[in-house]
Amino acid sequence: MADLSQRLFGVDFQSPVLLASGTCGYGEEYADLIPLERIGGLVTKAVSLEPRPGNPPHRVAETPGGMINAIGLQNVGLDRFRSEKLPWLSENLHDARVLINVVGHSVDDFGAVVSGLDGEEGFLGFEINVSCPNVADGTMFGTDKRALSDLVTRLRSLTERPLVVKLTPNVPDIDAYARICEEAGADGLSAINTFPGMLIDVERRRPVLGNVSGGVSGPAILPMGVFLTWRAAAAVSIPVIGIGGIRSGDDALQYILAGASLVQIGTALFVDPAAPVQVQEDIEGYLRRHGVERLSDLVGALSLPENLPERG
Amino acid sequence: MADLSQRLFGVDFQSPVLLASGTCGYGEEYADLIPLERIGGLVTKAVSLEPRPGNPPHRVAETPGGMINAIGLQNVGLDRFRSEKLPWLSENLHDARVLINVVGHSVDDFGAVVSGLDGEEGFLGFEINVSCPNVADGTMFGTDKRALSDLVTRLRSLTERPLVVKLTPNVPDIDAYARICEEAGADGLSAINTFPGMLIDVERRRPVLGNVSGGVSGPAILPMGVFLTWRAAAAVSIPVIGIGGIRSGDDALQYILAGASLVQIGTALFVDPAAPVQVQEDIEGYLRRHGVERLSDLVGALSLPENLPERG
Amino acid sequence: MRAPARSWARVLGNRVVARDTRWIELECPDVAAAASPGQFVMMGTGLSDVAAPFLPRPFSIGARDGDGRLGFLVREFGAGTRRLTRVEPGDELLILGPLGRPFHLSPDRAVLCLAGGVGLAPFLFVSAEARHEGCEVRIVYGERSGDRVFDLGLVREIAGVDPELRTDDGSLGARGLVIDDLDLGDRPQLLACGPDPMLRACVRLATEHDLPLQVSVEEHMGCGVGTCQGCVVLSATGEWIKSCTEGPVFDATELTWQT
Amino acid sequence: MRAPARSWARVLGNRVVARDTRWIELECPDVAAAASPGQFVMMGTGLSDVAAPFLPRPFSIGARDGDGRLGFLVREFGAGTRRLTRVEPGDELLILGPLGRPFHLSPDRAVLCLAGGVGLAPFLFVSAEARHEGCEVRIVYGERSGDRVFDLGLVREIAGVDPELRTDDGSLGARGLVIDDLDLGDRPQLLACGPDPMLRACVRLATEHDLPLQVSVEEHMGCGVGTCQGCVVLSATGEWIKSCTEGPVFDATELTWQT
Ligand SMILES: Cc1cc2nc3c(=O)[nH]c(=O)nc-3n(C[C@H](O)[C@H](O)[C@H](O)COP(=O)(O)OP(=O)(O)OC[C@H]3O[C@@H](n4cnc5c(N)ncnc54)[C@H](O)[C@@H]3O)c2cc1C
Ligand SMILES: Cc1cc2nc3c(=O)[nH]c(=O)nc-3n(C[C@H](O)[C@H](O)[C@H](O)COP(=O)(O)OP(=O)(O)OC[C@H]3O[C@@H](n4cnc5c(N)ncnc54)[C@H](O)[C@@H]3O)c2cc1C
Ligand SMILES: Cc1cc2nc3c(=O)[nH]c(=O)nc-3n(C[C@H](O)[C@H](O)[C@H](O)COP(=O)(O)O)c2cc1C
Ligand SMILES: Cc1cc2nc3c(=O)[nH]c(=O)nc-3n(C[C@H](O)[C@H](O)[C@H](O)COP(=O)(O)O)c2cc1C
Ligand code: FES
Ligand code: FES
Repeated sequence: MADLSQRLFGVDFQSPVLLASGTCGYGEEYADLIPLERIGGLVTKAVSLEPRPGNPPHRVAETPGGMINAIGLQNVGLDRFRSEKLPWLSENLHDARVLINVVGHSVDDFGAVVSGLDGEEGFLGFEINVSCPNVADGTMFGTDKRALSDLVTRLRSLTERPLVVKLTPNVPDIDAYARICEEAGADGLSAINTFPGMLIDVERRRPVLGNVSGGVSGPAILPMGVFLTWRAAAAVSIPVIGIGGIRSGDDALQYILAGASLVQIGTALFVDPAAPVQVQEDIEGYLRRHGVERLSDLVGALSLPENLPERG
Repeated sequence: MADLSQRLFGVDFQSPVLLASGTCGYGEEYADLIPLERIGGLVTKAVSLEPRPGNPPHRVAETPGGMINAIGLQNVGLDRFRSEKLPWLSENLHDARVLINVVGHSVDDFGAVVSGLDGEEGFLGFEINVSCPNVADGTMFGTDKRALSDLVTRLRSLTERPLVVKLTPNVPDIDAYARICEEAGADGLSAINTFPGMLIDVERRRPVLGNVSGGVSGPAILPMGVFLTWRAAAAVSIPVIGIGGIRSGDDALQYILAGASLVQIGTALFVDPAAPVQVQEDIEGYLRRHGVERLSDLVGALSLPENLPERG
Repeated sequence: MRAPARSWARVLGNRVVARDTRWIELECPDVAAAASPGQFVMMGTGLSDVAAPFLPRPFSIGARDGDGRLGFLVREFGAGTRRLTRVEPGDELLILGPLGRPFHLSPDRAVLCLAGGVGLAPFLFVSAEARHEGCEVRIVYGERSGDRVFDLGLVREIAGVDPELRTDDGSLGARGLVIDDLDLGDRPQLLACGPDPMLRACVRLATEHDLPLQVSVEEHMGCGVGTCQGCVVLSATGEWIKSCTEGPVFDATELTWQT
Repeated sequence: MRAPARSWARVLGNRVVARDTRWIELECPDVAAAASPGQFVMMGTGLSDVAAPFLPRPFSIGARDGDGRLGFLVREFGAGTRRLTRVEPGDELLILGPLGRPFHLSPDRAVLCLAGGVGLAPFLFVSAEARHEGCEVRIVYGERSGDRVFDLGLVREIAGVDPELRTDDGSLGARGLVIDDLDLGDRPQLLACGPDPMLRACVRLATEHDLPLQVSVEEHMGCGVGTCQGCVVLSATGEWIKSCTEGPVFDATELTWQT
């Protein structure tokens, strides 16, 4: 059998396939449908310091080749996450790795969540979601280089656990953001989060989503995700987790060849909860067919044309 | 019959439906298949000062819900455009409006094309494509606020024809770019160009496109285009042309309700050259069904919820 | 309740039963065995292509039998249901279910089902099961116009009762709304499913007559199993709660009703 | 050449003629009337859904008759051709055509067609037309293995000749490549269509024997009509030229051949 495992952040991932934040709840909800202990792991729904009520409906809708969501980061908040959700993860997941997705409106918010969980059991590390607007100045940490650097530097000082920063796709220079995170001490990067989008109900002349705009995910964003993962991975030497539109082994392999060490599956779970296991099996079949011994040999193993022409 | 016409840039557009740059050549190629004189108009393939050879194949491929292209702005250059392509437009198009899409690697490049065509007949104005990297510093005019402002200011000094700037989608703050163009004297904006993307042939472990990466277009980007058009239109008082993934009257109406005065159809032409006329007829049907007298009454006529919750 | 299963279900039949409306039968033994009236499934076409429905769509279980068959009343609404109503016998659909909380019937009261449009679907199943257990069931069923009225022979066959029919334009059955001129003499327990304005009218009716009311609500869904938080409705205490796992059937008093 | 038309064409037939390969017949009178051998169509499913093929795909016209019927040899390759090979009689496909430059035959020389895989398609049409005009036509047809060989009875029926068969593994016909052991005694004009390495071998062969060679090339296409510049190949003078309008048939000397 081909070796799907990867050693990263000081531990082994038995498979490169993780479930993406916000699409697998806190694990428990999918426990009957997905053999969680057979996959690489999962990333929890975002956890914020205070509980968040979330946005009014509609919160999800289909878009061409994908979907749009504006959940509004509804979550139970740090305290209830720690007392009600983390114990299940701690008791039930041993072979699957858990990252906790963290959001906040300020560096202190983020810091409080990270510090508040750091001493607990049941998870490997943090995935920092920087797509949330900073209340102080309105921009997002993910699109403000200085704010991002300060945030990662601070969080680094608060935990020795793996710290993965999840990058926003709507910047022209993701490589610069990737380097900033690496320099500030991040252990890894996740690329990408959703694209801002909007759907309009033309009959009623109003936005479909209660929140007006939302984030686009699913197959529609696959080529953007592969590109941004390639750019980010080329810019840093820490591992990158590829995300966006994955629904098959080939899709996952595109990310891996582009430089991703792990991948996350989000929207595809809603369409078919069997997707993660299927993707794993497809990757294994590929390794066997191509005589590749270990998955790590494929990470970034893309051949580029010799004289790369100018872009545009 | 409902009134599809719009008065913009000092002239009448008989319909809001235009063909997008790069997807309709110089008009002539579609003359047998699309009744050009019945639609709003078209935007030519990009014209640069010198001829451009373009990228090696593959140059196009399908992506989930869309396509990716890396043509490399292959074009005949200013001189041959003026002598070989413009005359056809001038002789054959009277009711359809023509914008010339202009690219360059420097302000002088752009300026030379605009000045070189300004005195000619056969077109209404210019659409400035700022997604091309600036040779001097490598970034694109479309993602560098200072360079964009300088470019538009200079071009404004060179022509009195309508000057439309085509915005790049991969910035976090398209509203700021929109305002910069308006302040520098642009008469209108086009939103949006393609998203950077990449496809990998996993069997051969190499990029599908000869140019490695390319631009993603088609239905997959519709919700992003509607959102960015809405943001741009809200930021300025000059007209906005909505572009991205339009393949039906409802899609076009989403852009119009979001604030677009005109729309452009690109990728959908390849799937069905009957799309522009169909979209026009669908919009007309909508106006009739809803008792809307003129299309301009719908521009930006989106009702937003009263207390808009925070984003994220 | 049993855990939901994911399975490919073979289409056994698909017939037109009203304008834009089909009765679709699937072979889906796991779901059929586990389902209770009021539960739903997520129905989709899988990951192999991205045409709508890419995300699966929720549908109430309209009938099940002992042979592992399920019946659904599917009305064409947008692009997703357009494709679903075109399936043919032998095609396969990806089914996740049974999902959500079912109706809870008190054995000591008659059941009055108030159905608007395809809101009829869950009540076919409710009626079949409740009558089987000796409950008395009435269904009041409203549509905008007669051509949208679901084949009444089939309703009788599945539900075991003749619905009392209302149409907005009076083109078939009595003219009027589902809640008009209702006989509530036996103080029945009310179950309602249909468009929002109808549900609000039912809430007013139940309050006025002090009758227990359960409603089945419809909200856009992502996952159907409680992970995405996409399907929320406003609880009586002002929180957004998931209609896929805490609903789709709620006691009317559990929710906030905007008027 | 007549201007291309856009039309919805009804599927008349679809039968398996080799592993993963179908012979698909469409009713498409405009294209049938105007087509010449070597031309192609863009075949798609229209704008109503975004499943692959969303962009239309190019296919050589394999046959046409006087009743407005077209025949295509379609081999399953990726997601787009998977869907196209599944069409059923009565379905409709959106067709743009006829497109591109056809083969030009000199009346004074025999025609030798060199076909690799589905590269056979245009030669069925070439042969039918050329023989109709009294030309002598031979087809040498290669496949990787016997199970991929297209139904030879149908080839004979359409092309009017029996192809000389080669397979890489010798499982059917002679073992070897299309260009192996060719009888070039009558100094024929060569026409070639097939995978790139085969075309390059044909170019070497033609040069060696100083025979005229036309090739039909395959490149990814966007529009098929010359607007997108997606389908370029390298001309002999080092420029990227469009294979949809300047090709797909080129005189071998018009192109640069990387070796
Ligand atoms: C619990 C439940 C049970 C249902 N039972 C039935 C039934 O038995 N028979 C029946 O015909 N319909 C039923 N519906 C409604 C059905 O799910 C919608 O008609 C369908 O989702 C519309 O999909 P579409 O692609 O045709 O519409 P589109 O408008 O094209 O869909 C666009 C998006 O809106 C969502 N959407 C639109 N309308 C609804 C809606 N009413 N409910 C949920 N999501 C919606 C879709 O999921 C999709 O994301 C039920 C809905 C729910 C929530
Ligand atoms: C002029 C011409 C004539 C052709 N005639 C025939 C024929 O008669 N019979 C036949 O079976 N095939 C023919 N082909 C090839 C056929 O078009 C491809 O097999 C098909 O496009 C592959 O689509 P896919 O979605 O299955 O592949 P995928 O690999 O899934 O497609 C991905 C992308 O690659 C493109 N692509 C992949 N391979 C090719 C290719 N070889 N040519 C062009 N585009 C490609 C597709 O258009 C799409 O954009 C012809 C190609 C050309 C250019
Ligand atoms: C319903 C939904 C909720 C999400 N919530 C979060 C979240 O809480 N935190 C986060 O970092 N990303 C969130 N995401 C983004 C996903 O983790 C992922 O980055 C994105 O969906 C792209 O992957 P996909 O195309 O496989 O879905 C959410 C996505 C969806 C669809
Ligand atoms: C093949 C192709 C070539 C293009 N060339 C240009 C170009 O030369 N200049 C430009 O401004 N945009 C160009 N575009 C972008 C389109 O004009 C348009 O902005 C984009 O495709 C989104 O619209 P669509 O989804 O309707 O295709 C090109 C797009 C495609 C698909
Ligand atoms: S639909 Fe996902 S939580 Fe209810
Ligand atoms: S395919 Fe568009 S120019 Fe040839």
